[in-house]
Amino acid sequence: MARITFAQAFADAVYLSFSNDPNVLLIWGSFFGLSQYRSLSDRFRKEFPDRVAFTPTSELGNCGIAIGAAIAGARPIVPVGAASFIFRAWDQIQHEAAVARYMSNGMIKAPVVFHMLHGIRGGGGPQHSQSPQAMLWNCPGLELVMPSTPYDVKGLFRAAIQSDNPTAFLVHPKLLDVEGEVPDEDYAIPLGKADIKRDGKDVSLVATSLQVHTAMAAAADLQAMGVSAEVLDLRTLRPLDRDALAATARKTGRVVAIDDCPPHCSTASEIAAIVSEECFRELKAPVERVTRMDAPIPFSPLLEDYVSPTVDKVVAAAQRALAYPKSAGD
Amino acid sequence: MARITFAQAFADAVYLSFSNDPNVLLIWGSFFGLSQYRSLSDRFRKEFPDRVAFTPTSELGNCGIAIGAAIAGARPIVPVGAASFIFRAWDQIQHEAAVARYMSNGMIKAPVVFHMLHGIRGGGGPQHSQSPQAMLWNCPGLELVMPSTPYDVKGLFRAAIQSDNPTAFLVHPKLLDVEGEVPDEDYAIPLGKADIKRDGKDVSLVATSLQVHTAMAAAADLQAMGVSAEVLDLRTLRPLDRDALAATARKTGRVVAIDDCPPHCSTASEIAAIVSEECFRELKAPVERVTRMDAPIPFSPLLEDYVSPTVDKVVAAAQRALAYPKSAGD
Amino acid sequence: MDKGISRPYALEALEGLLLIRRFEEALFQLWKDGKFLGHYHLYIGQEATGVGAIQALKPADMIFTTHRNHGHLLARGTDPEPMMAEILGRETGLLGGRGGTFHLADPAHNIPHTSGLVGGCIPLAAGAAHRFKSCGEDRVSVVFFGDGAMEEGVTFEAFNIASLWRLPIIFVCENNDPTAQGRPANDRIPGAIAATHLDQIPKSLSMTTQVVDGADLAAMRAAVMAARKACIAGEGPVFIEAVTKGWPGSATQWPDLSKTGRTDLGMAWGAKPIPDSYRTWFEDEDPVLRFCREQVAAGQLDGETISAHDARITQRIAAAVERALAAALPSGARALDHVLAEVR
Amino acid sequence: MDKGISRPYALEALEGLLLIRRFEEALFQLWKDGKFLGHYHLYIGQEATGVGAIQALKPADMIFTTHRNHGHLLARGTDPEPMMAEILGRETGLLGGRGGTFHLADPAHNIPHTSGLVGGCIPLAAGAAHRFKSCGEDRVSVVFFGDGAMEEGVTFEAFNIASLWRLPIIFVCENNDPTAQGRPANDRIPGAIAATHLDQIPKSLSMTTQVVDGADLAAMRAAVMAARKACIAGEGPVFIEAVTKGWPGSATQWPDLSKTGRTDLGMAWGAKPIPDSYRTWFEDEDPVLRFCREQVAAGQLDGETISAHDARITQRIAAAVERALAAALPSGARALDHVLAEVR
Ligand SMILES: Cc1ncc(C[n+]2csc(CCOP(=O)(O)OP(=O)(O)O)c2C)c(N)n1
Ligand SMILES: Cc1ncc(C[n+]2csc(CCOP(=O)(O)OP(=O)(O)O)c2C)c(N)n1
Ligand SMILES: [Mg+2]
Ligand SMILES: [Mg+2]
Repeated sequence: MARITFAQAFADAVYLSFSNDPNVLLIWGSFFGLSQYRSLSDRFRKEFPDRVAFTPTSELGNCGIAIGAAIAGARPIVPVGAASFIFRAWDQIQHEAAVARYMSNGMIKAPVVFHMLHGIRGGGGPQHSQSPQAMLWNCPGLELVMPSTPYDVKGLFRAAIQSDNPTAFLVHPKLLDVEGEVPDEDYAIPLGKADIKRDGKDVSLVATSLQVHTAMAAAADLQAMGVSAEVLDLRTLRPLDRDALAATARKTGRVVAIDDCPPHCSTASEIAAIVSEECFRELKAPVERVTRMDAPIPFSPLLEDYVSPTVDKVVAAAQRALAYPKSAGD
Repeated sequence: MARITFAQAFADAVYLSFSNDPNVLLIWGSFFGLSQYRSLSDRFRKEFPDRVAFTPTSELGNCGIAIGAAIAGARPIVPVGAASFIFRAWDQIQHEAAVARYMSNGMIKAPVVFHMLHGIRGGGGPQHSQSPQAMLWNCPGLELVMPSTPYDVKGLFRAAIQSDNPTAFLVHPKLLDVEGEVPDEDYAIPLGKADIKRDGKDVSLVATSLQVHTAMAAAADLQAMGVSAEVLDLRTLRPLDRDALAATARKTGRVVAIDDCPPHCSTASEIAAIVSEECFRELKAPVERVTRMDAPIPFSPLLEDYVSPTVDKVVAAAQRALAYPKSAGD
Repeated sequence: MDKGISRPYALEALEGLLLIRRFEEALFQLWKDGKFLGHYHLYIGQEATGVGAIQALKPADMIFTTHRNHGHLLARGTDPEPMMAEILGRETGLLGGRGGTFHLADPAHNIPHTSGLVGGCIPLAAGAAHRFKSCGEDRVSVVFFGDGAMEEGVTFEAFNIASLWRLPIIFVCENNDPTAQGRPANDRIPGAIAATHLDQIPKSLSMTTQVVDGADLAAMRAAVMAARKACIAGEGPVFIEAVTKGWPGSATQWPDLSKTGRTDLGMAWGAKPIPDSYRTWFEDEDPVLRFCREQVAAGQLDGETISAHDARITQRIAAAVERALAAALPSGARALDHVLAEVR
Repeated sequence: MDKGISRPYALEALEGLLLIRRFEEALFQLWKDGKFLGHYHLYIGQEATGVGAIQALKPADMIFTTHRNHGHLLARGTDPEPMMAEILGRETGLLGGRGGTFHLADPAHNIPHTSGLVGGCIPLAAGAAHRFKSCGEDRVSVVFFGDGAMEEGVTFEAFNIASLWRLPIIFVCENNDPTAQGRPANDRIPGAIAATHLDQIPKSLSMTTQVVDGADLAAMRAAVMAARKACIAGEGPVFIEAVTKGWPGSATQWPDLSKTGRTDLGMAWGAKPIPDSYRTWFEDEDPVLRFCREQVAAGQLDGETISAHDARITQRIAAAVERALAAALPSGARALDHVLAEVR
């Protein structure tokens, strides 16, 4: 067990995957964006040169190559860089990777890990700040993993690379230097198991990826106001831990769903819909959604902040849920 | 006023748009798929040959060309054929068309109409049955229009082509031969005005496009069971008529949202989330979602039917909503 | 390059050609009879391309194809019955009825996945080649696609990567519309390509290319054999443009068999007169008649042998149709199988 | 093709070159001082391409550019102050702070929209050309993009359409990495292209092409002038590859001005000795020094004139920086403006 960064834990997981399985291939891109952690990938580049291929800037072709290699028996990883770029490869992911197993009646599989850096990153502007998780959750056949901690990224990546399904593995660049305790040994966290990152009883904050940290900060603020907030990290959206989601909603009766996707048809909308279905009677207030606003992401910081989910907005949403009157007359 | 098909009303609207505005251009594709209505487009092809350009099979380039022409002052229509093909052009629509106005601080505009044939069409299989409306609603900056009747398609197309925003104009191929009364003269239906297609008091069925007809058939079945169902056709998703949605939910207290997108982060999820927010107190049952199941669309008819939203599923959902016990003890 | 073809291979080729022709003719009839719905694409007129190319491959080689795939599977040895059943949406179909005509595939014969999107399989095939190369396996990947796929950016991207990485892949572009190049798109729907010769595009990416008469089975076979050798030798990808004249029944939208009718092979050896309508088709272009004519002329096969094969194959197809029609549709409840693999 | 350039044009060109160089140097300093965050791209080393090309255009022509856009706007006459303000995210920025360095645009000067995605503007520019052509206007569309954009399928698609439709568009590919072609991608990150010469690709699509020394301002100007003429005459698109040696400060990730330092123009006319480090850059490659050196050698401009211009421009940029820094950040509440136009 050592205290390491998210980036280091991620790199360790990729390295372990290369070491443990000769079928793992890397269709080169960028794991760590332009961050200081870029050099972490030198290790697997140097140790497994025959399994690392450098690609042109051609996202659709690169993802297609990975899917084809997977169909032929490999387990490729494609780090596409900013999640925005995945829109160039949308067709191959939706129409080939996600349907390959189904369409073949279970005869073939396409176990690619599509890794991308999603979300509002600070100055990314309208074209480098995309969060495609809502759109990807709307695509049957695709696993969707959104780790929030060093421990989780290692275990979830190990599960994703071993899974026989294509997986979108989304990392927020602001997570890369988050530190945490990570076991030295190999382990996998089963996909579809949510994690209570903080226990609470008054209100449930439900999130993934970076927004788990927004939720944790909001929970600390709420604590100072005498409110006990539970933070549920869903960790993976497909498969979804519906039981854990329903359990926290039942426990507190008040749910705030946080996401940095645009609001309509966001993951927060889906969480709201599921919670309302599962716990209609137990809910004491409508599910609050804290998402990116329905606007492109502007470059300038105050503008960016205004449209982003923030700690203050989560605190305010929790307060609204807590203040929701028991009956119309209250 | 004449009784004509949806396809004819659509063709009339396109023809009127060409006649009334010299800036209207057609970046050729297919309005009517392979249906018998293909020849309806001969009229504008022949009368406005200088404004009709035939494209290669290159969706990303074609949509980009249309967006660029729009930025330079045109009002192009791009019929991309099956909505599935739009995934090839995803990047240009999301990253260029939808953000152009915003990023320029309101100085430029990109008024393209992207027309596509969406949905489960009968034998379309995994790659020709896509319904991208949920993903498109998750894209800020894009209008989203989903007509259900001959009257609506004419008026909504006329509004879409005159709007200064980029618009996704989704038509279900099964609507093409639906008949209805359509005024001969020119008219526009403002975007963002829902339409009550059937008055009712016990339960609200909320839908767009072809699913409005599923809802109408379900309402007829429910009528026979003594249930009065209201059918709300949202007609456009962005802008959304939130008032009309809240009003029907308040009126009946029971809502079934119908969509042929996959379930997670679907338009039905968004409707459920909004209704729960707006009418938490007034809801007598959780919002029921009837969507395509979380699977690719299989080719064979019984398989296809199984995963599709159907009249029977809508009736069953309405019945569940109606049977929902008043309190936990009921 | 020896274009000759010995008797066993000629018989094998004949089998493939006739299987395809009779399969497609039967399929057209099923469609006319309303036995299945939706859009479909016949391989009539291109049989020699698929049969010749696939004869040059080894069983371990992997094949990817398009919406116009029937001929490739039959040439590879896939049983026509589950193919027909798949097109009819039956439980006994190759894919249990999930794919239909657009997506016929046969993993057991190394045809793992067929995309119905123009150009969709081209990067997939390059990916398979990448896998073979990185494992050091002596296998090639082959992808068949239409001239229309040259218009899609994904094709260009896959060409570029294949050439950069020197992948063992053979790109077979089946140009069934050879008059379309270099013409403004306005002359035709859908689209066109600005190259005056399709092979200029892969050439610009430093790829080895060859233009072959796609109706000449022996030439196709020889070209793919040579390409395969080059791939295995590590010389990188080869692009083959297989040019065929469009079959008169290739209507813009729906195939129309009524124009040329069920093929009477007797036209190949004078047992049946050639009609005036579509004379050039029957005399020069139809690749099945051409193969039979050449074999008879060379004295390697005779009309009797060919007719006997034809009768057997026609009978086999008829039986396949009958059994496929008799099979059940898959029941709805199976629809959720195989969306995701079980988590291990 | 006359490569000469008269004194008024030479002075105008000098203005553009120095504006760009001093702007980019100032910008680097701002970044070093932590005045703005994020990734950015300098145009140092490519100034002669942008200035020469844009000098050949008319005001009504439309320009599209990329992530490396600063030089194109300055060459077009955009005021440096709102450019700097935009990069600093200020309210007074060209786009009110919505775009930042990736997206600098200036609709008033017919640079309507800048994509930061590789190849993103190429079909947009073709679309504008299509609009001009269908209106019968005598305008051309010009799009600047990097050699990396040749790897994207969208570029190929736009080339094909532009060629098929004979659109009045000039594709200016700024190849600042001329050693990358024809090499396996494994030699470098990111990627590469399998063509041994970039212009093979547009050539394969029947496009007129020309390779120009991008550091030779007069050559660029002449090439674009000729291309513009061809476009207006309806001869269809022209592809120009402008080749420049990479500026030593073009690090893979972040520009590094410390290598070549603030440019001392005296090196162009011997007033300042050329240092040993990066000698070839200063002696042969730096397009600003080269232009000054050639003008002085030809006797058209002298060191004094150039220095006077430089002092004025340096001062202008300093003032722009100062005012941009003093401007306010746009307040959050403006963030929802202009998402959608009001419905009419
Ligand atoms: C991405 C995509 N765009 C459009 C289509 C519609 N489509 C189906 S077949 C076809 C023509 C293909 O022509 P070609 O590649 O020459 O094949 P052929 O049918 O001639 O064998 C088109 C455009 C599609 N299937 N996929
Ligand atoms: C679609 C897309 N993929 C990847 C990137 C990341 N990216 C930014 S600049 C760049 C390299 C571009 O090289 P080139 O076009 O030669 O331009 P240069 O920076 O050399 O001027 C890349 C890959 C991007 N912006 N867009
Ligand atoms: Mg073709
Ligand atoms: Mg470059």
